[in-house]
Order: sequence, then C-alpha cells, then structure tokens
Amino acid sequence: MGEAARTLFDAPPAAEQERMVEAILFATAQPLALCAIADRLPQGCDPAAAIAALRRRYAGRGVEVVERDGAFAFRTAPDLGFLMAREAVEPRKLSRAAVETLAIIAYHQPATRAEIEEIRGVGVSRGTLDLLMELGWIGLGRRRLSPGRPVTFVTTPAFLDHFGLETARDLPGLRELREAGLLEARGAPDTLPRMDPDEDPDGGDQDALF
Amino acid sequence: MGEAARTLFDAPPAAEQERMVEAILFATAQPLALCAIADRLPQGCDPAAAIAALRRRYAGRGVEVVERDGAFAFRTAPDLGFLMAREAVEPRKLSRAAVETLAIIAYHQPATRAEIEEIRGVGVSRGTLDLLMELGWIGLGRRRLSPGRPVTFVTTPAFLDHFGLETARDLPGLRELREAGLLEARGAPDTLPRMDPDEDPDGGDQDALF
Amino acid sequence: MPDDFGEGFAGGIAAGGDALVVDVDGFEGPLDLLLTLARSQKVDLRRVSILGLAERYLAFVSEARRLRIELAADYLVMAAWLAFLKSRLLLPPDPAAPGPSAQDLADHLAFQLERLEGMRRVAARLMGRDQLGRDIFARGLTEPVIERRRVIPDATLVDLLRAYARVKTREDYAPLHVRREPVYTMEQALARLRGMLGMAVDWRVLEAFLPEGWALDPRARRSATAATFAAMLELVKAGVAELRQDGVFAPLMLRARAVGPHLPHG
Repeated sequence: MGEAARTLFDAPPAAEQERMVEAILFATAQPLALCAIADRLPQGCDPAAAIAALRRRYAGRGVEVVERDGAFAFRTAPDLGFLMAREAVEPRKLSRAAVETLAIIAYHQPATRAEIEEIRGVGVSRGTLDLLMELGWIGLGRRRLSPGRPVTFVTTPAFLDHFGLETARDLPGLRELREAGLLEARGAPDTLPRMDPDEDPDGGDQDALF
Repeated sequence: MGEAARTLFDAPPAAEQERMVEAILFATAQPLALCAIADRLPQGCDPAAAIAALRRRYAGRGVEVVERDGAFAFRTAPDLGFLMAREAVEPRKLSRAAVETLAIIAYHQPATRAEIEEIRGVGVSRGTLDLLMELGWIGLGRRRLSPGRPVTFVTTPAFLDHFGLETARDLPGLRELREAGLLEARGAPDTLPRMDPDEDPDGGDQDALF
Repeated sequence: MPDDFGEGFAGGIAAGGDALVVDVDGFEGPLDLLLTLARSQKVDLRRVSILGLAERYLAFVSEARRLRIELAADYLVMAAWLAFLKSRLLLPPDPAAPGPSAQDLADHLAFQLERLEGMRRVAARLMGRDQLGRDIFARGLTEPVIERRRVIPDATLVDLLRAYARVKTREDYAPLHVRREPVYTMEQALARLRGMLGMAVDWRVLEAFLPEGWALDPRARRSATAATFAAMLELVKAGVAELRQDGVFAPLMLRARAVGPHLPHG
C-alpha cells in the first residue's frame, strides 16, 4: 500500500523538497522534528534527505541548520552572534565630580589625588579618575618626590584635542573666567590659611604650569 | 578622510559581508532599511552590494530576499505558502467599506476623509479608519494646506509588506487607473450633491505620490 | 465580504420583469446603488445613458416609497438631484445659462461611477494578492537584537571652565569642617603655650604667642587671640604662669611662674 501511495502521489523532486523544507524551517516559530516536517510536506517526501541537503547548502553561511534534541531550526552562525547586538551610543554629560576633577587636573597638573581632593574640598573616588583615564583625557604623570611618592595626573593630547586647545596653557585664568562671567565673586576665600599643611605638601609648585 | 577611514577600518571581504547581512535579515521579521543594516555591520561595509548578492543567491529558493519600501527582508517563496497552512493566521474579515477605504487611500494618497467620502459617495465611519490604523496599514500624512487643514491618510510600510509590494507605485492596476484619468482630482460641478458639504475636498495635491 | 463586488455583483436588486425587489441594506450609499443599476444595463460604463440611469434610480426610489421603505436622506438627496438633472437633460441646451451644463453634470456623474468601479476593481486585485501571514511568511523564529547602550560621557570646554570656577568659589558652600578651619581652639592654644612657656621667663605680650599664619587675617587673628587668652587664664589657674595688664586695653603680658619660693605681689 505504501508503494501504491507513492506512485499515486508523485513526490516533488528532491530540489523542490529542499526548497519546501527551507521555507518551513524559516517560517515556523519553533524547531521542528523530522516527523513534524514530514507532516507539512506533500506525501512521499523525504525530509531527512532534504535536511541533509539544506545543512550542506547552509554550511558556512550566515545562518545554519542546527539540530537540538532531534528538532531542526535555522540559527545565526555562531561566529556572527555579535551582529545580534546593537550598540546605541548615548552621549551623556560627564558627572559634576568628573568635570571638576578634570578641570583641577587641567589647571594644576601634575596633580596628586590628595591635591585634587584638597582643591575640591571633597574626596575623589577612584572611579572618577578611572573614568577620565578610560576616556583618554588624563594620564599618569611622574611620581611626586615627596613622602609616599604619590602618582600625579596630567592631561593628555586627546584632552587638548577634545576641548579644542593647543596647549593646557590656553586655559583661561581665574581672572579671565571671572571676566567671562564664569566665576561669580563670592568673597576671597583663598586668603584663609589652611589648618592642615600636610595635605598640601607641594602647594608651592601647584601653579607651576601656569 | 573617507579614504583614510576606509584603510583604518578594514571592511570584511564581500563574501563575509554577505554572510553578515544574511544573518541579520534572517533574525528579524521586519524589513530592514539599508541604513539599519549598515548600523549593525562593521565599519566600511557595503550593505547594498551584500543585498544584491543575497538576492541572486536566494532567487528561486524556498525563501527569497524581498524589497519593501526601500527595506529588505527574507520571505517564503509565494508558491510555497500552502505548506505553512498551520502558521497561517486567518486574516480578519474586512468589511466592504474597509476594503474600499483602504484602496482609496492607497491609490489616492495622501487622501482626506472628505475625498474618501466623495469617491465612495457615502460617509466613512470612524470605526473603519480606526480599524485600518489598528491593522497598521494606514497612518496620518501631512495636513492639507486647505481651509480647515484636514488630516490626510497614507499607507504605511506595513501595508506594503502585507500585500507584498515593493513601493506604493507597484499597486496593481495603478497605471490603468491613471491612464483612464480615474486618479485625477476632478472637482465636482457645483450642483452635484455632496456627502459632506462642510468639508472641502480640495484635491490640489491629492496625487502627489503618483 | 471583500470580494462581493466586481463581476456579477447583483446588489440588493432583483429585477424580475417589472417587479423591483428593494433591499436598501445591501447598498453602500446612493452612488453604489447607481453603479449597480448601471451595471445591470450590461454596457460599458462610459456609454451608459445617464438619463436612463436617472430614470431607473427614480423608479427605484418611488418603488421604495410605495413599499413604505424608509430611505436614508442621502438617497433622497440623490433622487432630487437626478430629477433635476433629468429635467435639464430633456431641455435643449442653453449656452447662455450660467454654471455647468447638464451634459457637464452628467459627465461628472459618469466619471464618479467609473471611478468608484475602478476603485472596487483594484481593491479586489489588492485583496487578491498574496498576503503576509496567509500566503507569504516572515521569519518565525526571530532573534531579538540586544540593545547595548553605551554611554559616552561628554563635556564641553565651557563645562570644564564652569567646573573650575565652581571649585574655586565653593567656599561659601563648603562642608562644615572647612568653615571651621579658621577657628583656633583653646586646646590648640594651650598645647602651643605649654610648649613655649619654658622659654617665657620674661614678660611677653600675648601677640607673641599667636601661632604663625594667624596674625594676618582679621578673622583668624581674632580666633587665635581669644583662644590664646583663654589658654593663658587656664595656665594661670594651674599656677604655672603669670598674667599682667598695666591698664585698661593695655597689652596682656605673660610669663612663666618661677619655680620654688616666690615673691608675693605687691
């Protein structure tokens, strides 16, 4: 009877069966077992042969026929998985702490972490310095020749490039900032003596650059 | 600078680009515009060339590369639809009013409600336009620069995708209609009865698309 | 019933001899009814007799009236207009008459019918196309594109300058411990004085005991003076120092108290 059925319904040629399985695997929402594929094909088809032909055809292509627990599906080639992620670049304002730290380094370089903290009046987190390093805007300068030999931070050529400066010396001074309205005069706080002179071991050459 | 960039970021070879576009298109059900594809490819790739190569490769296969409104997608070959009877969703039965309204918008876009009513000779119920919007087949076009600034309706990329049209210019029978002068905005002589005499079916730029 | 129209659409009219069976519900407005009537003439729409069509429409409406079927207002508007058109078509054309001629009106009606029929024809072709999800299928097993959001911190030169300006003017808003800096405590003064007392065998003015760097700024000087004075009183109370002032507002003088038997003050 099997023979009779086969002659009654002429199965499509192998190439056509391959096309059919290709379309079925493409359109279904879940991997299909051979019997499920056979169910959808005209009578007399050989889904195993069609799958084998498809596997060969798609070998090395951007998508491949894979088998999972006896079910077949098209899947992205393993080496192209990275294409399935889209990177959305989102510029966001640098945090206040980071801009201030960057500004202090730019104006007072080379500057140690203790100096930055002293000028900011608050601690500087490691993460802030890491971020600025990662952005390529600051780098490590020479170590201070003071107790503990602390590292210093300096700005980089990438920093100058980003902010459109020829040299760090082009940064306007306090007076110019004030004249530009960027610095609102609020008394003269800088004349007060520091209680803790240890924190500022190199206060003398703090403005060395400028 | 373009040259410099090109040498800086070596684009993958053409065959590799084709694989990549194949994987990207296979992974999505929505047609993707060239720029959307380019966004996900490494720098310096030529998605148009890759698409052309893919179209040739898949011509006559069980799945094909189709173009929809300038975007590209893989779709099963039209002759194999019968295999996917199980995946088929019975399309929502559209009323005659909905079908005609859709056709009028498609062939006369951008079309105002008054124009639709003028052509059908009967009022358009709010529900009909809502339904077509809900199906994602029509959307709002620009307002007419005529008194009252009426809104216009246009078909969407999803409409083209659903009916397998590359562009709105490929609508069936469009040329015959145009040659028969049936798409002309022909104002009614004053004494003809109007469905909605309040709205001015100013057909000035009615056939902007065609 | 999307493919109800086009070929063989009979609408709601069955013309059996003279009898006209009316079913208004089957029509989508008067234009649809007119088109159906025109189609039943089985001629090219462009050659349809508008006059004949008007007569058939009016017959339909009067039949509906006879059967006491209520027709929607727009059917009656069309009937009135067709009656008007019919009367004008029957009159010889008057070239002096203003407005569109009867033939213009008839032509436009023919155009409307042809256009409506054209739209129905293409609508049927459109709906007859292979449709996505019915005849053509998109990828069933889609892979989601993972959005990786990469935040690129950015800053402008103005941000940088403002930040520096802000840092340099922060004192007003500085934390409490910074504001307390210019306060010289009595404990600090006491510690300093105890250290200096050994050398203070002679009378020395209070100002000589002020710490370095506290004498210039008036606020700092005031704080240091007060602390030093309080510390002096403590030392006197402890019996290790002597304090002297020669007159009101005269300088305060301090010296270490001599060890051993001491002379009473006179």
